[in-house]
Formats: sequence, C-alpha cells, structure tokens
Amino acid sequence: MSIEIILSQVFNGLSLSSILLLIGLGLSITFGIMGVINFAHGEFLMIGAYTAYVLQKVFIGHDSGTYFLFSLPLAFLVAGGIGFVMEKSLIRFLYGRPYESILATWGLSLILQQLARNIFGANNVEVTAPEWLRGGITLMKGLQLPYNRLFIMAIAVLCVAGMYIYLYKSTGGRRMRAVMQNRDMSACMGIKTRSVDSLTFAIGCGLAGVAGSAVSLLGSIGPSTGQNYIIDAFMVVVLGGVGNLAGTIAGAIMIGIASPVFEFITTSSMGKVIVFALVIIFLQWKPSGLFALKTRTLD
Amino acid sequence: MKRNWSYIIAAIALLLLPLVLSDFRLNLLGKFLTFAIVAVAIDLIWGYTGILSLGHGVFFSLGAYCMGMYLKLQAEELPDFMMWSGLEEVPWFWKPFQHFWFALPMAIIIPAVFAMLIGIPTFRAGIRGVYFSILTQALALVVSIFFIGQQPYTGGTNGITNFQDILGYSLSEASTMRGLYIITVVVLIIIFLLSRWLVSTKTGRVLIAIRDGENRLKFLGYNTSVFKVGVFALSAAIAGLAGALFVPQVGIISPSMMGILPSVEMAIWVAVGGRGTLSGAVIGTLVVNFAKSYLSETFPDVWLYFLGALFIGVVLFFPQGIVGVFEKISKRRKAQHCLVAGEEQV
Amino acid sequence: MAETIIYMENVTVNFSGFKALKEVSFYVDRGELRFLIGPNGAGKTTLLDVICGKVKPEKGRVIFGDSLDICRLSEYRIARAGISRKFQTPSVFSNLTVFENMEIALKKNTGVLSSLLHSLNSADTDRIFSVLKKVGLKEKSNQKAGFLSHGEKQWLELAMTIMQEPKLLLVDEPVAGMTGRERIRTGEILMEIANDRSVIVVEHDMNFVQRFARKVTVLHEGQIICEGSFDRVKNDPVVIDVYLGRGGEVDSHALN
Amino acid sequence: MSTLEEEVKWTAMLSIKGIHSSYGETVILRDVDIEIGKGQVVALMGRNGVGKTTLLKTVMGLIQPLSGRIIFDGEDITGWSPEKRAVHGIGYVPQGRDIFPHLTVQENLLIGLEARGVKRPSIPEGIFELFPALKKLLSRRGGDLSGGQQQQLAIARVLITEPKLLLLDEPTEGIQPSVVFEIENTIRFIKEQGNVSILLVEQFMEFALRLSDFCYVMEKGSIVFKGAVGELSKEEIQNHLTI
Repeated sequence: MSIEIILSQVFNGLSLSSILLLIGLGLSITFGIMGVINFAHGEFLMIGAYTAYVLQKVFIGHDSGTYFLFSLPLAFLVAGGIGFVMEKSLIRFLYGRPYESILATWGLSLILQQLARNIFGANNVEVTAPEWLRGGITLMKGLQLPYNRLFIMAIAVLCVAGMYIYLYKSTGGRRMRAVMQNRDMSACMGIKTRSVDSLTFAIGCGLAGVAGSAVSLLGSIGPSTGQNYIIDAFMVVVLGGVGNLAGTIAGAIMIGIASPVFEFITTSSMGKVIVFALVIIFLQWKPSGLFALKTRTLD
Repeated sequence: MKRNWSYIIAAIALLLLPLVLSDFRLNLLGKFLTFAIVAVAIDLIWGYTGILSLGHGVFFSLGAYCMGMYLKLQAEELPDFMMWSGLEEVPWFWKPFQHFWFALPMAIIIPAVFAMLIGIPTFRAGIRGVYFSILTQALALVVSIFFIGQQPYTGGTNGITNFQDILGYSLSEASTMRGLYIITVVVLIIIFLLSRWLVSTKTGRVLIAIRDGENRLKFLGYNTSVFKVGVFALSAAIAGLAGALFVPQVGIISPSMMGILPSVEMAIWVAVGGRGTLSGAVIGTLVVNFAKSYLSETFPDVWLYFLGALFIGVVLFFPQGIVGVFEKISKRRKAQHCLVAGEEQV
Repeated sequence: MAETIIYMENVTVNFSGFKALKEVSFYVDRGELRFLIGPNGAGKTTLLDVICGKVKPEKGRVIFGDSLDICRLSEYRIARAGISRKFQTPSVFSNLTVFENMEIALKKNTGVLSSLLHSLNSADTDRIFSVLKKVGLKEKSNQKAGFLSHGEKQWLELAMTIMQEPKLLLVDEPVAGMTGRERIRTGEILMEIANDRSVIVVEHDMNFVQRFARKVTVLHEGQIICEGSFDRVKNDPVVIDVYLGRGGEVDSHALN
Repeated sequence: MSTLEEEVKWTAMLSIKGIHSSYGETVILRDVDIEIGKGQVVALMGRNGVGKTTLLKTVMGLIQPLSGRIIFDGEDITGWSPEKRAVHGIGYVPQGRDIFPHLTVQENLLIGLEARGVKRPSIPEGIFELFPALKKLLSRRGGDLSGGQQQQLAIARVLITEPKLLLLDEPTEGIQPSVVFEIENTIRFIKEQGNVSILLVEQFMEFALRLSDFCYVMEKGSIVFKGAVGELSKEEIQNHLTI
C-alpha cells in the first residue's frame, strides 16, 4: 500500500474526527454535568444539516457561495434553540437517571426523525457545496486534500477553541465548571444551576447543529443522518472519559482515524468490527476512559 | 395464590386460542409470544440484575439465523443468494446446519457464547451502568453492519427467506403454523417457570443484590462479574431460542431485526410492562406489539410518534410499568378496605 | 500471640494529586482490637479502603496473614481470604429481607452454580437465627431490610459480617447517628466479635473509644502521628494539638 | 401568620420555627426553633450525628423541611431555592469546605460575585487583610490547598458576597491550631463589625463559647438546651456533649 493512500485515509479520518468531536463535546458535557445520556443528540446534528439545506433553498439563485457561511451560526442557533426547549420541557426530568434518560431520549429521537420525514420527506436531499469548497490542495501525486474536508477541520478547531475560551476564560464557563464540580455548593454561592444546565445543554446541541451543517458538505442528508454518527460519538465519550475536553478530543481523533483506516485495509463492515473490538480491548486497560478523574467518590 | 391461578388461566387461554383466532391473527400472536420470551430474558438481566442491555436484538437474530440456515437448506441445496454471489458450494460452516439436531442447539449455544465473549471482558474490566448499555448498542450496530456486509454468507440486507418446510411439515400449512404456535406457548411457559425458579433461588437474591449494591456484595466474597456474565449468557441463550421460534412463523430473518431500533424496542416492552416482574415483561410485549400492528396498519406515520411518546411517557409517568400501576391500584384498594373495616370496628 | 495479621509498609494513596495517605506503615496483631482516630480527612477511611482492596495504593505493600499480598487481589478474593468490612453508611440490600441478607452473607455457596443448586440446611438456618438474636433482629427476619431503622441496619450489617467469620474485621464509624443506648449495645456487639478475631475500628466518639479501646492509632493529614494505649495517646502533645485539643467530643473529666 | 412575621421582623435576622427535616435516612430534625438577632453570633453545639449539619442545610435550602418555617430578614424563605437564599444574603461554609477543586483560588473567590451579576468583578483588598495567606495562592487550584488554607478560602469566598447571615459548619474541624487561632480572630473581627449574623456549628466548646452571644445544644434532632453565653454553666453543656 502506498504512502499517499494511507495519508489520504488518515486525512479523511481527521475530518470524521472533527465531526465526532463536535457531537462528542455536547454528549460528554451533558453526561458530565447532568448525568443524562442523550440519545437524541444525533438528531440535533440532523437539525443542523436541514438548516443548511433550508438556507440553501431560500438563497437559491442568490450568491450561493456565501450562504453557507451563514448556515453555520444559524445551525448553531436553531439546534441550540430546540435543545434549550427540549431541556426545559423533557431533559430536566431525567437528571441523574441515566438509564431512564437513554429510553426517553431515544423516544425523542424517534419523534424528531419522524418529524423530519413528515416535513422534508423520507428521501435524502442534497446540499450543494459552495463553489469555493470544491477541489482541493494537491500535496503530491495521488494525494489531494479536499477543501471541504479542510473546511470541516477548521470549523472543529474553531469550535473547540471557542469552547475552551468559553469554559476557561468566561464567567459563564466558570459557572458551568463550578456546577460540574459541585452542584450543591454552586447553588449555595448563588449560581442559578438550572439556567446553567439549560444553557449547557443548548450549547451542546448547538455544536451538534454546526456538525450537521458541516456534514451536509460531505454527502446527502436525511432524517436518519444523525444515526450514522451517534454511536461513534458515544464511543468517543466512552473512550475519552466523561466531561472533559482533552479526553473528548483524544477519543475523537482515535475513533475518527481508526474507522476509515481499518475500513480501508479490510472491508467497511469488517473495519467496524475491528474498531469495536479495539474499543473493548482498550477498556480492559482503562475502564473509565483515557482522562477519567480519579476521585474519592466513585460509588 | 391468587396470582398463581391467574397464571394458570392465562396459560390455558393461550393454549386454547387456536380454536378461536383466525390463522392470520394466530400467526401474529405466535410472533409476539416469541418476543415475549425475549422480554423475559431482558427482564432477568435488566429488571432483576440492573444491567440494561441494548443489544438483545443481536442474540435474538443469531438464534434466528441458525434456524434460518436450517430452513434454507431444507428448501434449496444451494441458497439463492449464494448463487447470486457466485458461490458454487455451500460454505463449510453452513453445512452442519442442514440438520435440525445441530441447528436448534446452536440457536441457543451461539448467542450464549457470543454473550460471554462480550460479557467477560466488559464485566471484568468493571464496565457497568450506562457504559455497558452504550457498548451493547454499539454491538447491535456493528453486528448488523457485519451481517449486511457478508452478503454471500448471510444474504446481506435481504437476509434469509423463502422457506418451505420444517422437519418435513410444510410451512404453508395452517396446521404446521398452529403446531408452531402451541410449541411457542409451551416454550414461553417453560422459560417463564424457569426464570421464576431462578429468581427464587439464592442466585436470584444475589442478582437483586448486584442491582442494589454490587460493591457491598464484592466485599462479602462474591465474584460478581461471574454472576453477571452468567445471567447475560443465559439471557442471550433464551433470546436465541426465541429467535429460532420466530423464523419459521414469520418466514424471514434479516439484519433489520438485529439493529439498534429492535434492540431498544425490546427494552421498552419490558419497561412498559414493568421491570422486575416477569409477568410484566410478557404483558408489556403483547400490549406494545398489538398497538404497533394496529397503529402501523391504520396510521403508518403515527406509529413512530406513538412509539417515541411511549418511551418518554413510560419513563416520566409510569416508571413501574403496567404491573406497577395495577399493584398501586390494588394496594390502594386494600388500604381503603382496611380503613373501612377499621372504621366499622370503631 | 504477637503474630502480625496485617502488615502495611510505606503505603501512599493518591487521588489525582491529593495524597490521602503518605508513606504509612501500619501493623495489627492477631486478636487485636485497634481503634483509628483522627480529624476528618486524615485518611482513616482510606486506610480501611486499602486493606479491603477498594483502593489500590500508588506505592507500598500490604500483606495479610503470612504472605497474602492484598494489593494484587480483587475485592472478592480479599473478602474470601477473611477480611470483612462494615461501611460507614449502612449498606444492606434493602430489597431483600433481613433473613435473605444474612443468607447472602453466609460464607457458603458464593459461586454461580452452588448458589443455584444448594439451599440452606437447618444448621445454617439455626446459625442465622442465633446471630440475628445476638443483634436483636430475630423477630424482624422476614422484614425487608429497607424498612429497618438506621440503628437496626447497622446491626444487621454487623450481623452479616459475623456470618462472614472474618479473620480481620474493618469497621467504619459504627455508632455514628446512634442514640446513647444504641451505642452501648453496638459496643457490646463489637466486643463480642473481637473476642476471637482482629478488629480495626474507625471512630470519632472519644468516649466510645475510651470505653472499648485497647490500642489506638492517630492519623493526621495522611500520616500516623501517634500510636499506643488510650492513656498514652490522650496525653501526647501532638495529638492534643491537632485533635483532642479541640475539646468538645472529649469529656475533660473522663480524660483526667 | 402575619403576626408571627411581624413579631420576628424587627428582632431577628433568622428565625426558625418548628422545623421537621429528614436527610436520607440518618438524621431527622424534630420541631427545632432557633432565633438569631442582627449582628449576633449564635453557637449550635452537639455531638456527631445529632442533626446540626442537617439544620444548616435546611437553612441554606439544600434540604427542604417536612414542616415548619424559616424567616430570614423579615421574609418567609421556606420554599426558596439555595441560589435565591444565597443572593438574598445567606452565606454558607460547609463542613467539608467544598472548595471547587479544579478552579483556581481566584476563580473560587470571584464566582460568588459573578453569580450576583457583578460585571467585571474584582476581589476587594479587605479580604487579603483578613487572609493574607490567600494573596500568594491566587493562581493555585483550590484542590491543591491544605485543609487550613481551604477553610480560609471558604470563609473568604462567602465574605466577598457580603452576606447578612453566615452559616459556619465546624470551621475548626481537622485544622491545625495556628489556623484555628486565625479563624477565631476572623470571626471575632466580623462580629465586631456588627453587620453580619453568624450561626456557628461547633463541637469545640471553648472555641464556640469564646465567640458567641447565645448558644443552643442539640441532641437526637431536637434542641435540648439553650441560653445566653455568660449566664449558663459550662458543666451543663458538657453534660449534653458527652454520653
């Protein structure tokens, strides 16, 4: 196997990593801060993807090159907004009940998918990538880095940087970390923990929405688009450990690269089996993920 | 005592239903009863042991594929999908499945062994709670993709279908179907009784203790992971048996039965009926599936909304399921009864 | 009888940067009743956690009996080897009856198959009832453990550890949240258990310690600062400084 | 009802009336009445596990009482959330200190001000006069401090928010003597300022009596003894603190 082919698989993997990272961040934070496993998280990606699609429909004939730049923040707002409403109406009843949250959010995901089917039809739709994202940089013979994938990576880097700055440099992020570390004490300091929860959940959903509009660059999208990524995103969280940025990044890079590489070396179905087996083997070594915090209260 | 009588009446009623129901309805009920067997299996591991497996569709389907291979080899010497994929001969691992005596035990053994292969490393590493659920869900995805990918050996997306007869009885005969129905009822009764016995032994109490305080149990000298692997494997074996009963009655097995959606749906049957009560698992399965067949026939779009709402509703409003609701009502009635009696005494 | 049953050397426990135990060496003899005292956060519970295998130390070694290396064993093997633990908060199985809790604690049929196939013989049942009688729970044997009072749960858990017939029993704050009479009762149960085995007790209540202790070890910020008889410990200037000096718990009359 | 409120409005900063409370299964408060005047330091003593911490948590709103009322600064706050109580002027220093371990000392100090919507908050210099040790530690993580430093940080963190009522849960527990001395001086300083009421839970009797104006003793979830410091006999309290 030639070096170019391997490099291009790794490159493809990194763009998958970027998407998984954007979904995984939200999943990991919601689990870390509220003890809720959100199986409907993939549907927020789907919402983001359809946001890009609708925006394109609206802007059809206009300057189709720039509309896509608007779709990213819009996807963040739409997915985040719907997430906010969901948190207020459903998720808040599931705090600290992970099993129940699995079933209930799974139900939510079914409803959101069916809604998408009724609104946009069951068939997949295409979002045409803007002119300036076609083509790519040719590094060497047989190794081209497509612009759309580079763009997706750039988005992920931006979002993670934004998330980092928010978490560690802003007052809102500080409140979020305080609640994650000690909910009761945060309340005693006057922090409105309930609003922090809603906001956290909304941000997580918003990031998934951004991932969705990025995904629309890679292929057609449909009501079950979110389902294609959610399980891998969960693997990222399991691998990286719950509730921390570094673990999620490491997990996303590992899963993102391993999947296409093994699928390329073997077959696409065999590759999935190998990655799953590797995750299980990895967990023998680090059962609570890469970056689990060792604390005194594990029970 | 009263409860035992209602069980006996329910069992007799199930056995007599072939006299009343149309062949179509009976066949449908037979299918649902195989689901009820899976639900009992899930209840053992989830309701009693507190481990939520979201991968039981895999074990169910593994059992079903074993039986499907047997049925297929009865119908055709070289299965059609193999021919289309250019195979000229039945692969070696298919060959023994032409014998019923091999296929049926395998439908139980293969899921159990597979569950052990998954359970031993995960439980030994101390992976529990939602992490285990997530892993089993990934398992459902991975295995179904794997089966789709192995078109020449599994029939790919279409799965295995076009069967003719089982042990010489034609599957198109109504009498064969009635026989299969009766066998399903009998198996359900046996599995039900077996499970009831299991939870009444010390093992059953250990399982409940694992659910309520696994750490404490370790410090009492129990190797809890062995118990967990054991109950996971048993549960998988029962699910596999259910799958083997499912295939001849439904006439097809495909990867769509092993994916994530059917696996999660199986858990919701148990939740609807009431976790930790074996009868709840059976009742919940029947209720949800009849609702499904009614709704998806009449309003196909509504069904998924309904299912979604069901997931949410059960969790938020009826965490103890149907059986829980009934128990609450009967308790309240009893309490009222006592109150009335007390007042009379005064 | 000065044989060592627990031999702990240079044990350090690290919780992401926070050293709960620092190079602690700690020895307990066979048949000894040892009390561990010290301020909150001194590392008492962590020390018990290390001995029963709940926490694996970063450094150091722990030998049980003649040669059993605790740090290499899983919790259930340590339990089977004869170390039993009573936790601070009562952790009985609340959905099982008192009798069923005792059955689970019985050091017999702990494997999958044996627990499936064997049931209790009459000798086992008699023993369960006699231990339950000892802690005053015989009449409640058919009640679900979840419905017991706080004190009764503590006694049930003590009864369960008796069923385990441990060589070494670790007890964490057995009288916390109990009334005066319950405390005395608990002390008596503990003394009876300690008759023929080694017991390590973590306790805050100094009157309780004084009443029942033979030898006391004082921990402070992850280190042992004093060890000896109760009289020696209570007069140790360092101990008075960091712990007893705070008064309150210690009846000054009792000390004199 | 209104007479009760009016009655306490002018005399007490905090008035607890007939509180029944349960915490998990361990401790239950039975019909507890406590009153704290403006600028008063009130000690609450009792052995381990008699319900002192449960009472503080009930005042803070972390535990909702089964019955009874809590009136703070003239308002009935019984159903309020902890964050609302905090913003209205109740400051809590819990037993384990509960410093945010992964936030720096500076972040720990600022978080209370930020929660009250202060834009661009800064740490008042006065705090470092009270706790000079903290100034050098500003960039350290809260979890890396020693027990004594954490205790000072916990008190400083609350004082910054200028509470009207301070709840202190065993501030001397597990703390070395020199720091205990500093903490005692701090509390005395706060007391002399005269605008903060303090409810001090302690087992260290001498310490508590040196600082407080009034004292309550709890046993098995009920107040069994109360009296103004100076009028009461130490022996009597001692009797309640030992078996």
